Amino acid sequence: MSTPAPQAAAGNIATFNILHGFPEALVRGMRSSFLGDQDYHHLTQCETLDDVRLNLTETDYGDAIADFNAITPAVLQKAAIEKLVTEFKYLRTQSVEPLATFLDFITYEYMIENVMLLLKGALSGRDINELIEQCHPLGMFKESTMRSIPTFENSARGYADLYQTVLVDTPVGPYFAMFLQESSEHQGTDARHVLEEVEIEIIKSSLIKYWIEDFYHFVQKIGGETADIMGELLRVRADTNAINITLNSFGTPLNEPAMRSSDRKRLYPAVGHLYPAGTTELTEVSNEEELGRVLDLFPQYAAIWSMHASGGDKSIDDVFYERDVQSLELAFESQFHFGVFYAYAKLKEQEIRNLVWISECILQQQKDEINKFVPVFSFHSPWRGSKRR
Amino acid sequence: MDVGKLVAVIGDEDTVTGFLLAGVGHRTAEGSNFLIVKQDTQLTQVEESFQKLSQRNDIGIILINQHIANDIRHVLKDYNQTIPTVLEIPSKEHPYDPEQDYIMQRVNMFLGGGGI
Amino acid sequence: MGDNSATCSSVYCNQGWAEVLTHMSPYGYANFGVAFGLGLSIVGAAWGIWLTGSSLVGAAVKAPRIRSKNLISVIFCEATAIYGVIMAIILTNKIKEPENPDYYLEEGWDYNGYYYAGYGMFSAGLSVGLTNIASGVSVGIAGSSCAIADAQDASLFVKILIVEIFASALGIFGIIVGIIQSNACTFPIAALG
Amino acid sequence: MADVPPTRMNQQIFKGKKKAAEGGHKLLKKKADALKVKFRDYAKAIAETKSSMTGDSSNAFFSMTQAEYAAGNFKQKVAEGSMTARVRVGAGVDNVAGVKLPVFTKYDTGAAADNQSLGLVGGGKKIQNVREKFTDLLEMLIKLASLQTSFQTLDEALKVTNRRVNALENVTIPKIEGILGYIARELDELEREDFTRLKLVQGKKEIEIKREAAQKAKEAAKIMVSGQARPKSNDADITAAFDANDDEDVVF
Repeated sequence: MSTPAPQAAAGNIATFNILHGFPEALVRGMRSSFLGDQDYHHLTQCETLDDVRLNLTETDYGDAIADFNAITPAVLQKAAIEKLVTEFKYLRTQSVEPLATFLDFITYEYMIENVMLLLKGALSGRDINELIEQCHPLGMFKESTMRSIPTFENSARGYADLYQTVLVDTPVGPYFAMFLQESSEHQGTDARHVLEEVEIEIIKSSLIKYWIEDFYHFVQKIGGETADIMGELLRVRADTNAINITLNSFGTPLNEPAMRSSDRKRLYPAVGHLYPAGTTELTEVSNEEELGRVLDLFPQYAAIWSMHASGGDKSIDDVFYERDVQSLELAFESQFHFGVFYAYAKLKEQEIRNLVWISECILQQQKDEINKFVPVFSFHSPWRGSKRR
Repeated sequence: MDVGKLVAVIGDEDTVTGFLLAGVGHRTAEGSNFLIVKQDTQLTQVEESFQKLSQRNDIGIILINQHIANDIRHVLKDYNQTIPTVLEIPSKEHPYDPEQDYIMQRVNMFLGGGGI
Repeated sequence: MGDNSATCSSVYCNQGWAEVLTHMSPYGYANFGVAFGLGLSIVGAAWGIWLTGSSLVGAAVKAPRIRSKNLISVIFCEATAIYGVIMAIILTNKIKEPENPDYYLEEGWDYNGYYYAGYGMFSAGLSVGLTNIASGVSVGIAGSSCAIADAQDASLFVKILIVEIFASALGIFGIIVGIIQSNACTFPIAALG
Repeated sequence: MADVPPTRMNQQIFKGKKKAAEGGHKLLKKKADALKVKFRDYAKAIAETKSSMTGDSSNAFFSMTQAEYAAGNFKQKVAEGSMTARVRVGAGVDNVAGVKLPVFTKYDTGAAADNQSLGLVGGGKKIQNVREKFTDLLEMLIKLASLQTSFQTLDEALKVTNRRVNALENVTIPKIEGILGYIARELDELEREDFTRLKLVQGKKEIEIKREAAQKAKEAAKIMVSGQARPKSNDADITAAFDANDDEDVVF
């Protein structure tokens, strides 16, 4: 699949604002809605969820949770996501090409997730309304298409129909096509068998890989500042995926020698700092020690790996989150590019994770753990040192 | 009896997910051995599910969240079979309260009354 | 150019752009100077306002408090246009008709002063126009950043405003040089005595 | 009580019954004590396990929170698709003082885990941690389930045994004792009755004998005086003689 070129130029420093000044300023205005150090401090001091709610009413989340008398972490998460989606949709409606496509690209990630959820739910005969309710609201696509996914028959013909609907009607269709084509070339089986035999999580990882590659090529075609900043974000994302996939495959069938060079290798994105030399090395890795040796060759990941290998307080996921927040915050340091939109969505996601974490800790009385989150735009972040403005 | 009996779970999403990850889940064409009780799940649905699970003879233990057990206490009171055993467990949002557990009431009565 | 010469055989025909430019009247040059000076300044100002304005309204959605304060960025851009207008007025005032307008210029006409005034005013106009375009765009970019920064942190406003003032000063350089340039330009109104 | 004929035979039977009841009572009492000890053990174990369950389960739930933080929302994926139980419980039987107690034991079917590649692009380790924590919790719960079932069964058995002990102690044995007392009393009564009757008969007989002797002497004197009164005396003589003979026959 070739990534289509953007339909218009994003513009440089002097012309960017002509088309995208408004949405960019919007998203930067929204940046002020992030919870600050003070808010986090107050939240972590709460004793009950009611206190949390009270504290949140004074933040940007006030309206979102105003309708709930009592909150649970799940309710809070749902409300926060709804809020993010509303904001994102607003941005989307205010944007023109090529920003519009860029924003769509951000939603594809969630769309892939939703398609997989629907497919899996369909295989186990779940109720479609229930499934749609569980979908991530950012990855919604045409409802009629969503409804038609689980209605296919469990037969060769049904699978062909499904293939048609998923392929043709959704923006993530091309990724599916690529995945199915590659799988059938590889294993010589048809679409039905692929969908039946391959674990859903692996299909998802493959689709995400195509998505990252596609997205990366798209931002490169946009060029300029966007290509630099967004390109870096996606490269890092691709590397993170590759490392995580390798690390998490240990102890699963994916780590068997035969699978390593075929199935696992196919999950590594073909972009990023690790590609191609690093990913080639990763195919051979079979345990943590070997993985550490490979990552030692890449200074930026060696540091992260050493945090994991030392078995300290932080898990590798935490370290990656920290690194992500750091690089996403950097995107806000520069103007006249699209990276901020992606960074905004991702940082908000981190914030929602933080909120859920804090409320869960309060609910479960785990006060010792409550500070183990990664605050966004915090003055206490390690990469800011103790410098204050 | 070579296959052993199943462990059934009636609980909130976290509880059920956890035990499914631990490997108790069993879903066949006839149905599954777990029920996720959400905010909008009807009480009758829980009752029905409990009745069904308690009448299946391939189930040895029914784990049920205490707050859900409280909701269907009337059904549990009438339940007097030994197997499947109904075990009340804490849930994430509702810490365990021994006062409400029938078995614990018995235990406390015995230990308290009889003296240790 | 070659094509033009082939199709036009009259003596009044211009033999390409070079001839157009050399044959153009100093009055024409002077007025073009005014046009370029004003027009380019306004383009610069408009561009700047566009850059600033879009960011300003965008950022004001979430931070309404910035909207009046940041109008100053728009005013800075507007200043660029005003420089152009001032220059245009100065230049226009310098264009004077001959005392005895006729089809031909009088004997002993001050051709040196005449051409000097024409070219000088044209250049003065261009100086002002081009510097003001640059100034306008840079004020616009700074103003756009100013609005965004202010929305985020009010204490940044003054700091970025200084940057904006410097960007605006670029236009002033242009107008100063333009005025000096046009100072010596005086259209002769009668033949030299 | 009244339907038991107070005979010596019955007395013997009930004496046997009493002995048996007392023996049974002793045995049951012993059993009840044994059950009680066991029951107390179970109660203690349950109380302990239940209180430690609170800690373990909150650990398990917290590991879930950690995993969700790291891997995003994976919960809904777990409950999808068909699955086969990897963990089942085998039901064994334990025997305490003749009471059969069901015992559950965790039993791995060895089937491959579902959703193994969950959290592949992040958080896989944390999800692994959830698996372990919940497996531990499950093991404990299965133990607890055994305890609880045993507890209930024992409770039931103890109730039955206690009821029996009490029944023997408070109903059966007193009843037998009552019957025995009644029989003894009745027998004594009979004896005393016979004795009095004997005495009475003896006294009457003596009076009769005396009277007869007087009569005979009178008749002999009459016969000697005149022979006319002979038939009359003959009649009286017959009945008197009958009466005496009759009495004698029955009693002696």
